[in-house]
Amino acid sequence: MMILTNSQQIHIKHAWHASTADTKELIHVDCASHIYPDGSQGIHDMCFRVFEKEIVALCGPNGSGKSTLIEHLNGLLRPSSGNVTVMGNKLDLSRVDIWKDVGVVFQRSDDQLFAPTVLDDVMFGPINMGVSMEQAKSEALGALKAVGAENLSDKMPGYLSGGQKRLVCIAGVLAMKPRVIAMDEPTSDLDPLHAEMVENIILNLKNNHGISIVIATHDLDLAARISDRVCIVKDGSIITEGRPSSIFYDKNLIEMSGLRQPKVVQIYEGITKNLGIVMENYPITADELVKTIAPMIRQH
Amino acid sequence: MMILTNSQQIHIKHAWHASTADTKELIHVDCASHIYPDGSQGIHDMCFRVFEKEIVALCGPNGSGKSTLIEHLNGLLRPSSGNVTVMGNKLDLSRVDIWKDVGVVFQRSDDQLFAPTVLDDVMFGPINMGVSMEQAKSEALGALKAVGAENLSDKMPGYLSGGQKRLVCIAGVLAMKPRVIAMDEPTSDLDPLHAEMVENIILNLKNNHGISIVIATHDLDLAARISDRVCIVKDGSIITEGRPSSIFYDKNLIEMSGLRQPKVVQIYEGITKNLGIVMENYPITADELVKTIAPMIRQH
Amino acid sequence: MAHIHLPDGAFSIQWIITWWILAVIILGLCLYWLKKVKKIDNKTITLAAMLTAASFAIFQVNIPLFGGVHMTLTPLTGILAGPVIGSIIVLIVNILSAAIGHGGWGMIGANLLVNITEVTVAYGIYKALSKINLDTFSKAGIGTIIGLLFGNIAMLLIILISGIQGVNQDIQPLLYGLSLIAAVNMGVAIIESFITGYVVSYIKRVRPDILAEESHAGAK
Amino acid sequence: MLLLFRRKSMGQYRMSELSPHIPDLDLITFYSEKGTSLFFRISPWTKAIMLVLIILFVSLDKSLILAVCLYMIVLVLYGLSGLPIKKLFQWYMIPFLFVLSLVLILMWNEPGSPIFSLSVPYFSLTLTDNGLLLMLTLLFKSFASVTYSLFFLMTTRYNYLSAMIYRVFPFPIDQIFLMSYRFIFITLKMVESMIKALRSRGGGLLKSAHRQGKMFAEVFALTMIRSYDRADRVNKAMEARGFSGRYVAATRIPRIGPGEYFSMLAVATMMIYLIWFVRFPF
Ligand SMILES: Nc1ncnc2c1ncn2[C@@H]1O[C@H](COP(=O)(O)OP(=O)(O)OP(=O)(O)O)[C@@H](O)[C@H]1O
Ligand SMILES: Nc1ncnc2c1ncn2[C@@H]1O[C@H](COP(=O)(O)OP(=O)(O)OP(=O)(O)O)[C@@H](O)[C@H]1O
Ligand SMILES: [Mg+2]
Ligand SMILES: [Mg+2]
Repeated sequence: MMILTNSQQIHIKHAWHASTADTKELIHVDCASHIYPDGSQGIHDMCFRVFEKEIVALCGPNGSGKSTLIEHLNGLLRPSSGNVTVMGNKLDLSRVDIWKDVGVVFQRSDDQLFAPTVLDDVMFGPINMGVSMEQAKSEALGALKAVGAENLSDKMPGYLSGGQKRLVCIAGVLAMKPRVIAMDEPTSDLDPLHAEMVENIILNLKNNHGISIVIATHDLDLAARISDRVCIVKDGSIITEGRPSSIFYDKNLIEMSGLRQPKVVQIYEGITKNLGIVMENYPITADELVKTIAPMIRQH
Repeated sequence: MMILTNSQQIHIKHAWHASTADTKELIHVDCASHIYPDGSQGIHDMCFRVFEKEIVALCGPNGSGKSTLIEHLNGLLRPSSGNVTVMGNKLDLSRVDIWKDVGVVFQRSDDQLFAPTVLDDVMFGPINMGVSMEQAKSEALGALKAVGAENLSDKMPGYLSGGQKRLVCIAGVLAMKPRVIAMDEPTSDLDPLHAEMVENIILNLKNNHGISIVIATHDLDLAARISDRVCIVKDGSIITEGRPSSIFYDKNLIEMSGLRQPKVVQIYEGITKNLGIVMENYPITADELVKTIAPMIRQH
Repeated sequence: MAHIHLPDGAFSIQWIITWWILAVIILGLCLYWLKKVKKIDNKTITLAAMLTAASFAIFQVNIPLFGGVHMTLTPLTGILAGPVIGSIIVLIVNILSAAIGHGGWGMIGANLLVNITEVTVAYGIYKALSKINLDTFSKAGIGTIIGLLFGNIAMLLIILISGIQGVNQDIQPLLYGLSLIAAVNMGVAIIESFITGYVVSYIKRVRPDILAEESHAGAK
Repeated sequence: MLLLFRRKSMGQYRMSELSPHIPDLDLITFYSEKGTSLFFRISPWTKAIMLVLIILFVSLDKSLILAVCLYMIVLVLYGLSGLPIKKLFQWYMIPFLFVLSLVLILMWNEPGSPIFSLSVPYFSLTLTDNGLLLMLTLLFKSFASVTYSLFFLMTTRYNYLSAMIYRVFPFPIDQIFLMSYRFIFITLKMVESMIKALRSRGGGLLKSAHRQGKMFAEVFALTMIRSYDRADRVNKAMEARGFSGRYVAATRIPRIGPGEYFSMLAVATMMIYLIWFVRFPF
């Protein structure tokens, strides 16, 4: 089977949903739409859920509504219609402390760092939560340590490199000990080394701290490597979701959404097509591809 | 041979230089250093040349000096020591019209678009060159057409998508008909579709307009796909240069520079290592990889 | 900050024209100075434009103190850009504000006189205090509060001289009313001077080059 | 600036915007770029001259009736152009407070027949018919001018506005004005995202005045510093394309048509007649 047909796609999606029905739902965006003041539509009939201890990737082209969705997750934007439920509580105007449960790392690090020193900036969240100065400081230092940036604490945020800024932003959110962290394009603008660092931090947050992570990205290779679930966003709604291995092999779907398949998938499809053979595995990371191809060469 | 040793690397680099000695040199940066007012070092003993009709990629980690070098190419920054020669003329304070020969597309499109409408913005360069209003307009429209953005001409730059903004920036530079265009991170922030569009425009500029292109990027996959020559920038100087196929297979060099090999190379190296076989080809694009691997499977 | 919060129609036509003419004369002097004394360069223009945009944007921020405060930080503009460029900046900010209904078009002349007073006094005091050994926070804070005080006085004078169209009461109750407004304004001025002091000392700490460059670029 | 005594309930606290009562430049530009009705096609110069006429009228007029009529006409113009009425009423908030902040104090003790009286020891306040009239007249005049002003902005394309600025103002004011107009959009976005980032970590709620003040001061300082850096980069980008001092706005502004001249003349005559030759009861 070269390409999953659409009906198969839907089948996979449903199968996936069933399997996670028993895990706890942390965020539920239910048919939310958001119209910006100038009339442009940010999201439209968006349904999206975040479960416990998972990494979800939102993938979609420029302007598809990824950032708009992320800002709904912690109440920065309110839906024009539809509902957002966080930790079982419906998000309405009386509920203003969702920021304690859901942290957001924005697309531009610069916009997020405003305090005179890194430590001040990271302490900002804990202080707003009402803890004492000492405790805020120790929590901030702990968060900086978790991202490997404890040596930066006295620096001025403006003078850090792009990668370091991103780390400090993550620490600032981490210090508030949220249940969910949403990151908007966490690796754009970063060189491969820094990107890898951020990638490892994300995996570590999930595995060792039990935090659920939502990332918005148009780097499908990144999504393929780290996410448990991929949602394809187009024109303000999620048009399909599922495991990376099933989503990314649906070439029609991906290209119709204005994206391109991850490199690994392109290569694997290229090879099987070239040889006229049937795909058996669906590798999505470089490692998996190597493990799939090498035996094929040996076998023959 | 798994990995090229350093001495072999240098050998390749020299060989390459000899082969291009007969093509015309457009820009020559000769041992230039630049110290920013706050004392931080942008580039240091940087030697760099641009020849006729080629695509050169500057690859290096965050803060390595790529943008600083690019701003030297058209005289926006002057070296603290060393020389820059453009079109055979040494760049000194009396010479102020290099901008006609060398266009720069900046890292942030927003910094470059300041006029009220797209057309005004693209006309800005030609008007400064002293042509009449009508001619400026027709040149601007021509440039917009070349990047496939002629339908945007009446729009306000602030309301364009990220990808559209980038296209308009390129048109703005193109309208001045420069000999060399330098682009700083041309595809960061763009979705795969827009990135592909920009990539095709770059190739088209070289092939159909004979323009030399310098791109600064940390996306080594991009560099591998489109460049004729790759320069690895580290700590303000170019530590090595050569054809993509030779540079990107030098794993030590790439990792030492704070980068990661392109996906294709990682996969190919992974496969050969896994099988314990010797590399014969050095594929650097997905296509080349497929063409290298497929016969191996068939052959066996 | 001490804008004359009067809509179109509050002053009679003679006074609108009078204040406009005065403001235009002062602006003319600024332009003359820019042309003859300090040749204006691209960088200054871009910078002035950016400061204009920044003041306008800052005005849009609602600070949730005492129910909500908006600031134009006019004295800060003066301290950063100097009185000449500062005057041009407040002109543009006033026009933009009038365009979206914050203050009448006719009031721009009078408002300009008030704002130019603020810009100039704040800058002058800030510079004067540089001679004595004082920290940046206090210099900017004191400059701001005095600048705003003079601005307020200018505002009271202008209103007293022009009179409000249709108001027929004696000067005394009018004075009471205006003093009340001035008192409220000065209350906000105290907040503003703390904020300005903090902003300037922050800039001094993080980017001293901005202050250094501005002070000689804008010196009159 | 002015104290805005807004209700502190979160219900009013619209998080998506900086403040719902301040006209949103994006929205204004959206209408001015997309509109197609008749008023979008009138020469921008005509609309500008009409603005001057209206300001003159409002300054000369002493009658409430005339002020209300003018306001009604302008409101109808605004509505006919398909501009958002609900928004307009939200935007009246600040002009309304401007009028109130002064007139609320001045309208008392006006000579005239008392309507309502309040007396506390050492102090007595009397609202007279003239006092009330004073407030209403000012309010309607103010709304008329604000509404027309927004109508002008929202029916005139951005490139015409910029070409007009270029014609009207002397160098270097025109250059600073034109550039700042473009920068405002960028700066607003930047400030908005900073405020968003603050809120996402629990800032922006009422805490101690000191902390609150400090936090906003930090945001303002950063706005200034970023603006400075951005100015540097924009300037570089302009120089890279040969900028040598003057930016030229290329758009041609539509001329004033004969019909438009005639209408303006008619309006002016009408105004003179109404102001100087007709007596209104109030
Ligand atoms: N502040 C805003 N005002 C008006 N429209 C907006 C605003 N922000 C976003 N939009 C519009 O909403 C839509 C979704 O934008 P959004 O930023 O959520 O997309 P995105 O998927 O994050 O894109 P990107 O990959 O470029 O970051 C777009 O059409 C955009 O133009
Ligand atoms: N305006 C400036 N003032 C002071 N230092 C600067 C300035 N611009 C760059 N630098 C410094 O110069 C060095 C080179 O920076 P540059 O921007 O050229 O790197 P880059 O390779 O373009 O990085 P990136 O990939 O993040 O864009 C860095 O150490 C940086 O901190
Ligand atoms: Mg986004
Ligand atoms: Mg750079």
